[in-house]
Amino acid sequence: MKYSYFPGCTLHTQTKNFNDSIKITSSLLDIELEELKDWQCCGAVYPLTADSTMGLVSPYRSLQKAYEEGTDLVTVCSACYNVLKRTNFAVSNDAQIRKKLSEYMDVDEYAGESKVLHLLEAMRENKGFEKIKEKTINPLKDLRVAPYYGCLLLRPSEELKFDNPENPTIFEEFINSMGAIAVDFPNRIECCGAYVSITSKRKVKGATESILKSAAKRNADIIITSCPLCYHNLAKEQEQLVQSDYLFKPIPILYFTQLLALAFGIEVGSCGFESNRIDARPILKSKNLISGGDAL
Amino acid sequence: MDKLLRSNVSRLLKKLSEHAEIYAPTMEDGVCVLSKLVNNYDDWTLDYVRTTNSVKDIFFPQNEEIMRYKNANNDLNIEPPKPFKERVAFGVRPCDAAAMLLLDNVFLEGEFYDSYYKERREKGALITIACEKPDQYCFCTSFHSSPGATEGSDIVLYPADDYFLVVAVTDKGKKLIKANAEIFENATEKSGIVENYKSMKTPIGNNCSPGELNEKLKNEFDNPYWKKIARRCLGCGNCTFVCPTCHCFAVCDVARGCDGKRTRTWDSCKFQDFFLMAGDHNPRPTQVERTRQRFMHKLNYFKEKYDKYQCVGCGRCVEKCPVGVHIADVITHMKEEL
Amino acid sequence: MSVEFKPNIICFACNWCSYTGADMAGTSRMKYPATIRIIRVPCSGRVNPTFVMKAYQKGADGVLIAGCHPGDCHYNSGNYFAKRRFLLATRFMTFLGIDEKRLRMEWISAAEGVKFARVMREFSETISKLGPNLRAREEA
Amino acid sequence: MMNMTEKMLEQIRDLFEKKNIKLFIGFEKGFEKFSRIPAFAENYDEAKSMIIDEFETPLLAKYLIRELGEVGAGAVEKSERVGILTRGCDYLSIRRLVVDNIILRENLVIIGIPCNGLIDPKKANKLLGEEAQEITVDEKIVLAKGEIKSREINKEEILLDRCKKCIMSKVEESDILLEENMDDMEVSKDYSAVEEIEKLTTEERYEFWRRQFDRCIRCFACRDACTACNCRKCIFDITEPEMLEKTVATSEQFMFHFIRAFHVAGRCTACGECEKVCPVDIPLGLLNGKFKKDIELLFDVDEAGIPAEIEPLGEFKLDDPVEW
Amino acid sequence: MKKIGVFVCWCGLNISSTVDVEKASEELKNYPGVFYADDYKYLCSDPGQELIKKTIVDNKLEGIVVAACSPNMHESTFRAAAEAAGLNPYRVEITNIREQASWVHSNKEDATAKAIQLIKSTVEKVKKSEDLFPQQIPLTKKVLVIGGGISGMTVALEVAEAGYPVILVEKEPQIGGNMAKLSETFPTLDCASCILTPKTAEVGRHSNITLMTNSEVIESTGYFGNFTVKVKRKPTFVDWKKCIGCMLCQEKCPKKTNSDFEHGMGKRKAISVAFPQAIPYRPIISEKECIYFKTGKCKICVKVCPVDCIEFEQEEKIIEENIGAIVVASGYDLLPKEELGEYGQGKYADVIDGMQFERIASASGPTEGVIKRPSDGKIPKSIVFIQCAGSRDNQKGRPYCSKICCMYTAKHAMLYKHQVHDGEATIFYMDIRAGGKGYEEFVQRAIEDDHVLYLRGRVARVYEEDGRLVVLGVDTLSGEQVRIEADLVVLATAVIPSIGAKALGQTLKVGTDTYGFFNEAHPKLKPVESMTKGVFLAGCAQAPRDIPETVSQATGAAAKVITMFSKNHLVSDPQVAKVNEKICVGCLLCKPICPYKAIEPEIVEVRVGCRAEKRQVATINKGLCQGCGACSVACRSGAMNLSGFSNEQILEELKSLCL
Repeated sequence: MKYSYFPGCTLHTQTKNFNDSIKITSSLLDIELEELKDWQCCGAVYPLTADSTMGLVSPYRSLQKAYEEGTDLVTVCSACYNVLKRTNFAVSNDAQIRKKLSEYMDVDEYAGESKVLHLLEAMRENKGFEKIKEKTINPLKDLRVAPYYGCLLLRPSEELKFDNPENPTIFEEFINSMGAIAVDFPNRIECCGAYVSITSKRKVKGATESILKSAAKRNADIIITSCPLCYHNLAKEQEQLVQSDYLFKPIPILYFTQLLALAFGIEVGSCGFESNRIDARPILKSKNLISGGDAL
Repeated sequence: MDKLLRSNVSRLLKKLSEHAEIYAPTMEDGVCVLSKLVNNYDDWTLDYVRTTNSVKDIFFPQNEEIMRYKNANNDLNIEPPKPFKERVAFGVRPCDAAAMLLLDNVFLEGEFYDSYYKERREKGALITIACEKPDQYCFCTSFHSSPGATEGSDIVLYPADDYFLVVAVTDKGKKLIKANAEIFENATEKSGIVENYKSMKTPIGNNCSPGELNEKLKNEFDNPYWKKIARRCLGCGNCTFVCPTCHCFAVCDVARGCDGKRTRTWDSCKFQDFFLMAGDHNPRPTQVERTRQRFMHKLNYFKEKYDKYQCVGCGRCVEKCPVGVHIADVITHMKEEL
Repeated sequence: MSVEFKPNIICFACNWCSYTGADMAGTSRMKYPATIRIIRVPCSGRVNPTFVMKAYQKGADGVLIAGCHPGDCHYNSGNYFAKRRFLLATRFMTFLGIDEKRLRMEWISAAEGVKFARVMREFSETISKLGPNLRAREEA
Repeated sequence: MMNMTEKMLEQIRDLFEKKNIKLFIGFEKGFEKFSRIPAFAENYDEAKSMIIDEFETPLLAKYLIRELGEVGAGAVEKSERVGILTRGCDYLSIRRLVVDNIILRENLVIIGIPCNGLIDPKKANKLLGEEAQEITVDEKIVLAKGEIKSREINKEEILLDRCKKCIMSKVEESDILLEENMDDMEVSKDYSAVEEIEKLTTEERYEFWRRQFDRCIRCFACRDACTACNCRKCIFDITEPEMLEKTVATSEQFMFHFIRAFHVAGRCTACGECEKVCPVDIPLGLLNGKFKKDIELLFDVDEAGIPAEIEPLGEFKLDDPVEW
Repeated sequence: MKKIGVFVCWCGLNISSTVDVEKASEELKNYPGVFYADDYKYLCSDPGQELIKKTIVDNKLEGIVVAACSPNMHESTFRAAAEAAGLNPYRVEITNIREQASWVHSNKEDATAKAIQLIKSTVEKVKKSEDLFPQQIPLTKKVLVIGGGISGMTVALEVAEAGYPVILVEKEPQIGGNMAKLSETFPTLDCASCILTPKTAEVGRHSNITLMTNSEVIESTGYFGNFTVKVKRKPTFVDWKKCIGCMLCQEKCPKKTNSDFEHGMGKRKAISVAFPQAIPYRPIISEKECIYFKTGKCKICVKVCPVDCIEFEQEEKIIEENIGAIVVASGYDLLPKEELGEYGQGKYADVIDGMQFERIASASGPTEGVIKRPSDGKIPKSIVFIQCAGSRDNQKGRPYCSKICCMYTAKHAMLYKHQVHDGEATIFYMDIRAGGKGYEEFVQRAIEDDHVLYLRGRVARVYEEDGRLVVLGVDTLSGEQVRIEADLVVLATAVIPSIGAKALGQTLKVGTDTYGFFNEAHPKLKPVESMTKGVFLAGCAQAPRDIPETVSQATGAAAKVITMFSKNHLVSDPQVAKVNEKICVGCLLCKPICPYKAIEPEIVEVRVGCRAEKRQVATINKGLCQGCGACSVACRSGAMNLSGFSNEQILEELKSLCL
């Protein structure tokens, strides 16, 4: 199944390692990701200002491009997914916004025909989880993985329709299909602080802390996330937390495709573990999921 | 004697249309109908034996407004219908023209005349074309008429290869030719074209001519023959409405809230309720009485009143009756039997 | 249209659901154009397709039949028969050349005052765009 | 075919002798060469003039209304029986009257005869260009001789319209069957004429029908020839309420044809008599054909022409299609 | 031409604000057929009625048109007035120029023009009207009550007391409904079974009441006064006549299973009776659980039964009853907690709903009245109650307030505090709705005497941590986010119509609203009647309500039934179909259309012209016909007509509207 791939700004810079594992694992699940030609920032936040149409110009442009290529759009970051999908929803339901945008960009009217999917959804659509079960060579036996959804993936549910907003199950399926144990921790759908962590760390401190502690309390080995932004907040926060609370044992944060690459038996070098803020390899080694040699 | 080239006919019609409505035979979905030409004047056709609706439509239309009334806050005012326009019927057959004379007897003779019919008749002109090829239904010769007869028409055109030989019968016809003299040319030779039209025979020929049938019919009131043919009759108004000589009509008011109009429409003696009277009494309850009445009127009562049979042998009822109850069958049978 | 064309729309409303729905629209002061005239009938099954044809002939520009939702009919099968009759009648009228947008059938229950007003506005809007219905209409 | 007539006459004679029937309805030669008109015989010698051949005949069922329905209360009680000559299409019309409780089946003696399509002499005349004097038929080829020309025509061309889309060529159930039907008329359902009109735009369709209806002279021949139209007093004859005014204006014509078509919707046996008897040849078959096509499509009735105990508009299914 | 009187009503400002009433009555004065036209401030008032009566008598009018509000409102009033003045009531017609003209149009000129045209069309309709006389139809004086809860029982008892036979159908094996499951009831805290069991006992032994438990209504035909209802009696596999209620079978039965009555809080045997005071006190075998049905072995109950009344091969029976009136009292259920994702979606055992708490607190319940945690049976030190769980929540599709949760939650907290004095009871609420008599005082008592902590705010999430439940909420009064660790969380889930109510509505042809509650005929004026005549509503089947309201509504419904049965026969609406036998050909195309099977063929002697003829015509059973008119459309010749809405009337109305 062919999709046009919208990587989002960090995938080529800070979180480049995610990108490699995304490419490998999705091709194994015969999901063909062909990068959108000249994409640009997704708009980062779905505008809530009064005249919010101008905020939709850049996501509209990417959607319009994907539509011209005739394939649905896959993103790998919750924030991009949220903004693009809500723009698609607004354009297909509000004729005025559609007219304003198409006149401003003087392209012929795009009315939300093409679909916006997160990579996880694309997997689920192409019976990805059965394929994972088949293709898992290195099952992650008794690895306790805590799935972190965040909020932009789930809410507002009438527009995103990603999963049950209060009680999602897609990540649990993903983890079980790799043979790992899904840890059910209540804060998995709390907000990680998103951009607020950049402007005023103090406000957001409590949020990420409660998430990490909640996962730790249920002795999760690894936390996986589906969004570079959540990864950044959770990982960065752990560094401060370790200084201030010496009892706290850091939990490595991985992007879900990294874990998937490991399960598929891809050699560790190209899973990109080395550039994660907290090194996950010691724990993986202790669960002898990676062979001794290439641990360090 | 004048001549009219076939190619000039459309020109003539166009010229006449300046001050008169033109009616001509046109082919509509395979049916030849005498209909009003609105602006395209070569829409007429000549390959027909007879038009389905006769020229009666023009002088005694199926549906005619007699008057209108308005009832505004309790006082009633009545408007006469709009004055009729001049009308010219082109392509009429001699039998239809003859039928108009019969209608004249009914509507114009005697002390009381029908003013609507009278006005239309005066403002109407008939340009008849003699029949080149009568078909198996025609029997005009049985009624002292012929494919080339001139009774009833204003002008008769006798078709000859590429032109018509023009014979003006009435002074209205003469005036009409004089008014459009430039279209007509004068014909030189007077060969036997007209005569052979007049003497042309129809397949049925004369064996439908009633002769003295009306005398005999006087005492045939309860002849079983009526019951025999009436049993076949479906009771539809087909034969009466296509017949050029039938003239029964019904008058009814059509109301629109407080205003309305009085209209006159054709009615047929074959309908179930034609003779229904107040108090639910119907002197002719079954089809036997009605069928007998139809033919007795045409062959007996009309003859006594106007000394003419009320049929011109156009053959429409013979062609159109689905079950073969028509005047030709009646005459031939009655002549044999009596 | 130089003079602003005011359509003349006839609505047959079934007494138990749609007529009460119309009342509900009234009590909640919903607005719809004054081009609609409502005729109360006991059931949508009472509406004879000949009435609809008569309406067009006498000068109506649009006809709307409102009945109960299938299954809710007070006489339990009236609207099913109405549906069958008008499934055929609409197709036949369109076959004769009358614009099918001029006849509409809607299921409106007693509680749906909002829907009643919305349907009336929509229908009046469509008919004004279509203009007067001159087909099968009586000469003055 | 001749022996068929003798067989019929033989049957009629013994029916009359056994006092089984009080009347027999068949066909006899009409005024023109090949026209066959209905014939009524109250005893054997009146029936001598009856014949059976392959030429077009009107449907006889309509007369049963008058012969049985009104006079002898034949709709209600057993009365003296009436014999009738029946082909497949006649049988459908008879079944129409029986289902409509106009006549009782017991009051009928149905004499079934085989049929593989009747010839329409008017079409032969038209193809010949003049009145055919002699028409001989063998199998699929017809030889028509006029005074001047003579032509061989294959039978399909001059078949009667209704025979082209014949619903029932064999008589389903008859009291006496003169001869078994040789081969069935393989005929498929053909609504191409109706689809032709459906393809036009709405304006064109209205123009088409306005032109047809303007020719209509309101003679009611279509109603009087139709067996589905078997009311005691037709709604068009009733003045209070006046569904149809006497004036013959375009809107009234639309009303007339709309009401009549709707009254026979789902009940018409596609016998084509209405089209045949219309003096101005209005394609009435299209109107009834449209209803028949829709009924078969929407209410999945496989052959709407065969009268059912309850007519399609007399019942409903919960999963009827919803268009709105 | 009839002498018709036209009265145009001002209706105060309601009509006159957008319809020029004077202009209308002026214009109608000289409309052909109108003899008298006038307008009046309030026609429905007594002076208004007097004006109409006087005008009829003085001018001997033959028809009346009243242009005012909807016929559903005052048609009967004006027809009664005309009848009093000696004019046949069916000569009076109403033009609706309020709900369908003045209230829905703003442009005065358009509205007036439309009103005038509507009045003219009604005048045309009245011209074609005829005198109609109501029919008298026989009536079966027996009522069917569906639902054996407190509302069903109250109706049954009231009607039975009035001397009419009652059939009480209940889908559970015993009567008592939801009230039997309650512990104490607010606001008096008297124990539910103490006030209920006298009623159930009385119903059990009342001679006029036939009890049909474990049964449901599957079909209902006919019309008000003459319903024919089919009741399916599901098999109980025990012969209740022979059984003496010793309950040995229940004791000895080896198979334990979840008890529906206990809402999952307690167990019961495969053969059992729901609770000790159940009426009828007879056991029932659950086909799904009983070992015999699964494997064919066991049969211990047969061995121990002294009177040998176990019948494994018992079949379901269909019973047909002739009924005069039906009362729907199908009660309510609670929204299953599985539908609330934010409170654990039913995963956590210690998150329970209101009814489950009732069972724990009930003396006859699984814990004999001691409030314990379902998971480990310990006494909870702190309980959090969450109000409006699923109610007043548009996203969940239930914007309505369930009305009783505020009160029963306060009661729960109070019961808990009475048992565990040092326990912590916290209630998260939005607004406390305690509007009944003594309700507010009850809540104040819970706050002041029993120190129940009321926190105004919604709960965002409930999750389990280290064996305890963490409740994340907010206290909007202090603006603080709140985190409470509780041993037990009780959700006051939304009140929804009982399962099967929508299907019952379809069977009885009574409409339900979008949430499944039954539609009443008029929210304010006819709360206990449904839209279908002869079918009444009582209790939570119509909308969530507490016990006092349910009982009063049930008594109202009973009163309606008793008034209906007080007359020996019913007066039927004369607007029914009629056949013109001169025209009818007897083709009976109308017969299959009639939903009430009111059309039958008949042989008549009819005079046509000078002959008498025997013919078959269609005839109408005036009693069965309800006047829907669907048959008149099927009749081709117009012989079948509907008086009141005849072809002539509708055509005249149509023509004048199209001018």
